[in-house]
Amino acid sequence: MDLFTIVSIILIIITVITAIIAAEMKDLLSAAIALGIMSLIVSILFYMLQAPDVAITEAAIGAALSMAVVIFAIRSTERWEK
Amino acid sequence: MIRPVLLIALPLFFAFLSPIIGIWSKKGVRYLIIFATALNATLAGILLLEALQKPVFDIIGGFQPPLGIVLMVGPLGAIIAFIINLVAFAISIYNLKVEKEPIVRYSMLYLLLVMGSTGMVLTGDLFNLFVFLEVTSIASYGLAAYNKDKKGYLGAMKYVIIGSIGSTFVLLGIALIYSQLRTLNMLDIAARIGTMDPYVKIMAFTSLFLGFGVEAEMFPLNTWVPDAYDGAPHPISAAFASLPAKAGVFALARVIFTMFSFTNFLWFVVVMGLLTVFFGEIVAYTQKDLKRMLAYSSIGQMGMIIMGLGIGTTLAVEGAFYQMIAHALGKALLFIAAGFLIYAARSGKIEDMKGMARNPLIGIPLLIGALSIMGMPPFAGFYGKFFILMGGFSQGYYAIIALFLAASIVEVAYYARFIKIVFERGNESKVIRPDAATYVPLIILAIIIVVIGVYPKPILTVLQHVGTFIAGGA
Amino acid sequence: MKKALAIVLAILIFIVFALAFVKIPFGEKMSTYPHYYNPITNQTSNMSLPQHYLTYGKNDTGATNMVTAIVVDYRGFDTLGEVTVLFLASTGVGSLMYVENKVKKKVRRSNAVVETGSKLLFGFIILFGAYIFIHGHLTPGGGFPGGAVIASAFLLLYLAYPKFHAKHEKLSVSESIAGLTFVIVGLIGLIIAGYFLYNFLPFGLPTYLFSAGVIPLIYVAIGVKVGSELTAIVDSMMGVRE
Amino acid sequence: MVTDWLIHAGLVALYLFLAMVIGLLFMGIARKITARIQNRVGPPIYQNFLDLGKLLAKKTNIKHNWIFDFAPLFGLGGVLLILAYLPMGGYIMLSGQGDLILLLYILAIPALGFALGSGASGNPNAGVGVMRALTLMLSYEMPFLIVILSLMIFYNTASLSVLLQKQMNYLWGIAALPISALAADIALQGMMAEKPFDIPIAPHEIASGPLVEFGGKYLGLLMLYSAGSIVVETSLFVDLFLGGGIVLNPTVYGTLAYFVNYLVWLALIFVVWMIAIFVNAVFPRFRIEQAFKFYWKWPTVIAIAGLVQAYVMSVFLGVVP
Repeated sequence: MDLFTIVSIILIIITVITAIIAAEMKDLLSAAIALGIMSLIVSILFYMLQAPDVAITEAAIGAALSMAVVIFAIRSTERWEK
Repeated sequence: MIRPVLLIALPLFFAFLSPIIGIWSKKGVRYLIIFATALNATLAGILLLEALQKPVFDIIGGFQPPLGIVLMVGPLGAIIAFIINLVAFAISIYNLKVEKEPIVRYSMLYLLLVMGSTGMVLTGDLFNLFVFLEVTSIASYGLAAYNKDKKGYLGAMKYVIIGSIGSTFVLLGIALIYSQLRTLNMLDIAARIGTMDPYVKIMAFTSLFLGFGVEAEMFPLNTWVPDAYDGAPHPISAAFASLPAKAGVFALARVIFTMFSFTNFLWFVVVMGLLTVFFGEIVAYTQKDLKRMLAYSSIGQMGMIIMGLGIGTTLAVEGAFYQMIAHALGKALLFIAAGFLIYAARSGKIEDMKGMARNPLIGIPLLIGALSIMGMPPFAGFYGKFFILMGGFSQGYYAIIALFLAASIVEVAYYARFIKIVFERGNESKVIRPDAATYVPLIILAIIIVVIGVYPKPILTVLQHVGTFIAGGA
Repeated sequence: MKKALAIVLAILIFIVFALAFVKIPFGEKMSTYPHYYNPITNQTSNMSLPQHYLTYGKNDTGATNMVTAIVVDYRGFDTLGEVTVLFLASTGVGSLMYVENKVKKKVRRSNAVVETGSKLLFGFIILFGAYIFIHGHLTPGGGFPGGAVIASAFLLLYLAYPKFHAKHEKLSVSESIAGLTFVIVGLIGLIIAGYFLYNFLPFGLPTYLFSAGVIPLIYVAIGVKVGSELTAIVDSMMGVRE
Repeated sequence: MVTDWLIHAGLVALYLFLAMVIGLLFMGIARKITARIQNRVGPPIYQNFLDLGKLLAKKTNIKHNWIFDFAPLFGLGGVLLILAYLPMGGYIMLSGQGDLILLLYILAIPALGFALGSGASGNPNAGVGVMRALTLMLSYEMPFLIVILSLMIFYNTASLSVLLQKQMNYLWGIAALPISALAADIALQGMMAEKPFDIPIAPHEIASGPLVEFGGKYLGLLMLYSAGSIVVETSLFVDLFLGGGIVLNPTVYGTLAYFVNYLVWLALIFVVWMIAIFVNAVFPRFRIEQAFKFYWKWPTVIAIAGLVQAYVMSVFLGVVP
């Protein structure tokens, strides 16, 4: 098993864990941040799979912009899920 | 010589232009939209005449088909595009009644809804179809919530959730097909569909079928329909029934006939259609709210179209297409009339609308539209149902025909009840005269319904090409 | 009960699709892909579609970045559609978040480090975004990521200055002009060569900035458009708070 | 060419006129018979013609609005359209593929016209009557539809003229599918709105219901309408189950066959009408919910039994007429 495979398996596991955190967290702000981390790691995965175009887009939109929009939305309602 | 791409490029041009014009004149944008849809309808009419000679292929970007994108317009696609644009023109006149701000954005969303639906019908590329599906559905989400009240948000939210699931399914289907065939052109796919792995083929078909079923209001995926129609502004309810729904069901037809020439899988389509008919008609019978009743009736009618496609004989598919045309015209008319009735009665309940349609300007078109939707002979709606039934009979689907007829009877019953109430004598003082923005589109649609009902020959001439369509042609 | 049912259903759907997706030839040699067929001339080619893109892509489009060649030139019409989708999203958000008279609420100033930092970074981020979309035909990236980067520069301003507001009219004018550019480039192609979105400018030398015909032009338009649309979305979302 | 058209048009006019006359005569006979059963003398048979003449000559002062004016014409037009599609003694004016299904559709038109007009008058009795009529329609259509379907399956056609042809050559529907014929006759009673299903009209409760506001010329038109309906409904049964009264093959015997067939058809519809009238004279009236429940229970079950019979005969036993 080479380094590439090990790193990608670790990244995939982190992706799954952050996704579960994002879904299960009662604190919406933390959930949004978990979502952002997930996007970031997915963009690294894209880069490793030789898709730099997609990686740049995913990083800019997934990790930065959509997280910001979600956080703005949370700010205008309530932080805790009921 | 009209290039089909103009039907997509010109609305886009006007849509991008409208924010700039909107800075000076908000009224100007509304008239611009009317002009754009009228221009589109004219172009679509000319395109129809061209497509009748031979199918029109419009290569985009100068790359031969499987490399680039190609628009593929046969006679059937052309007539559906024509009807979509014609109805869109009529509805754009009624749009003048919408007063709520931001009106410029509303107009843009509406124009792009028209553009997306037209594109779904014209395109000959599977991924391009998905792009136009996205354009159509995202425009619909924005318009469904445009009233910004509780009902609107609820409907739009349901639509967003179910619509996204549908889009995901379509994308999955496309991915499966591309993974096996390495192509996205529909005719290329059709030529090599036999080399696909059978399991992947069925999965791809099911995904695409379910995905487009959302727009086509097919049974398990249509829970958004009543809420979205109910919450949307009145012109948009009319547009929903006529534009995205028809485009979605045409995409279904493309999936079934052009790409997968399945013959042994069609019973599935028939059963789904029948379930849709039953669900729609029976629930519609119990509705007390006018727009919800029309929405459920729309589900029923879409089910009939899907059934016609599923029966799969020339006659039945001809009926399905006739029904698409008649339903687009009739339901748009009824929703516009419903908008007026709700405005006049200040209530959405049918029982509050006693005698509201007693003005002939509203009453006569309303009557024509309702009779056409019920499938009464001298009007357009009759031929569709009749051909579907005859097609089913010739295929030996007896039980299905019986259920279909029973559903039609239920339909006649609740429309008759509605007609009786709106023409009933009572609260004379509240009856008001519609203004031009309401009755002009009503009269346009009513005249078309009567003309193609009394003289169906032109439509039937176009529908002769159903044979080649079923065989996998354009 | 309901949750268990949902999980079972999700697993079922996952299995059904996974069974189909394992049949994707992942990582196989490209030469084993099926050959494409041209339905108009009725000919089967001697190579597969991805192979054609990689072999002839540079000659066909003049772009060195293959992804850009496919996105903007081979399937430019899809991109026009995707740009419209984004336009719709921003218009839809704008119409839903529209409020007649915005009430100004008192907001706390953010701290000095954020303010100075964002002032400093703003220009560089804009520059970087512009770089990404101008070089779209040469290096990875292009209009969409470039536009997103530009929007994130504005996002920084929103974070640093709670009172900051981009003018909606200006945003919509810039996105309109960018969109119109895209459509007009397409229509010019239709007039000159008879194909919508035809690459009518000379290709020039590969790897040079001014090459690949209309691709840089379109990508600049897309970049401006995406940047202003995403900024408009962020701005609309901020508007709710006040 | 032109003369052909003229002859055709003349024949159409003649048949429609005869149908109206027959309908009015039947109504007169029904009045007489009911009176006899109830031990009265009753009006003369030609009384209805006098009534009609009087009504049509009358001036009308009741003005409602355009819907009210339009509705009787709508109803009458619907009846004439159906008559044009129904073979009367083997002569069909209009015909085409699948007119059995077409008939199912256009049978609803007259009822709709009725609903429109009486709703427009604003009389509460009329409103009640119309709602009852629509509910009744919904109830009797169910068994009737299944009956038509059994016929279509058994004779393997959706065309009335082919159905008549096959009945003449093979066996009358009533002999081949007696169960379906029974269901059809029960449905027919509702379709004609005779007792026990005269709920929409119900003279004693709601003052003739939908008719209450009509007078003068309108009532005259409606009288013609009901005369036409009687011929439509009886003739429907005769065409579906009694071979349309065709005893002589027109291709062999020519004009004589048409004449004889017409007379036989007349006799048959008279018989069907008489059955309906006797049932009418004997039974009391149902309430609307009772009628609805009744129709969706008994005739539907009978009709489904007929459907099974037709299906078994044609598919499993291979009986092909």
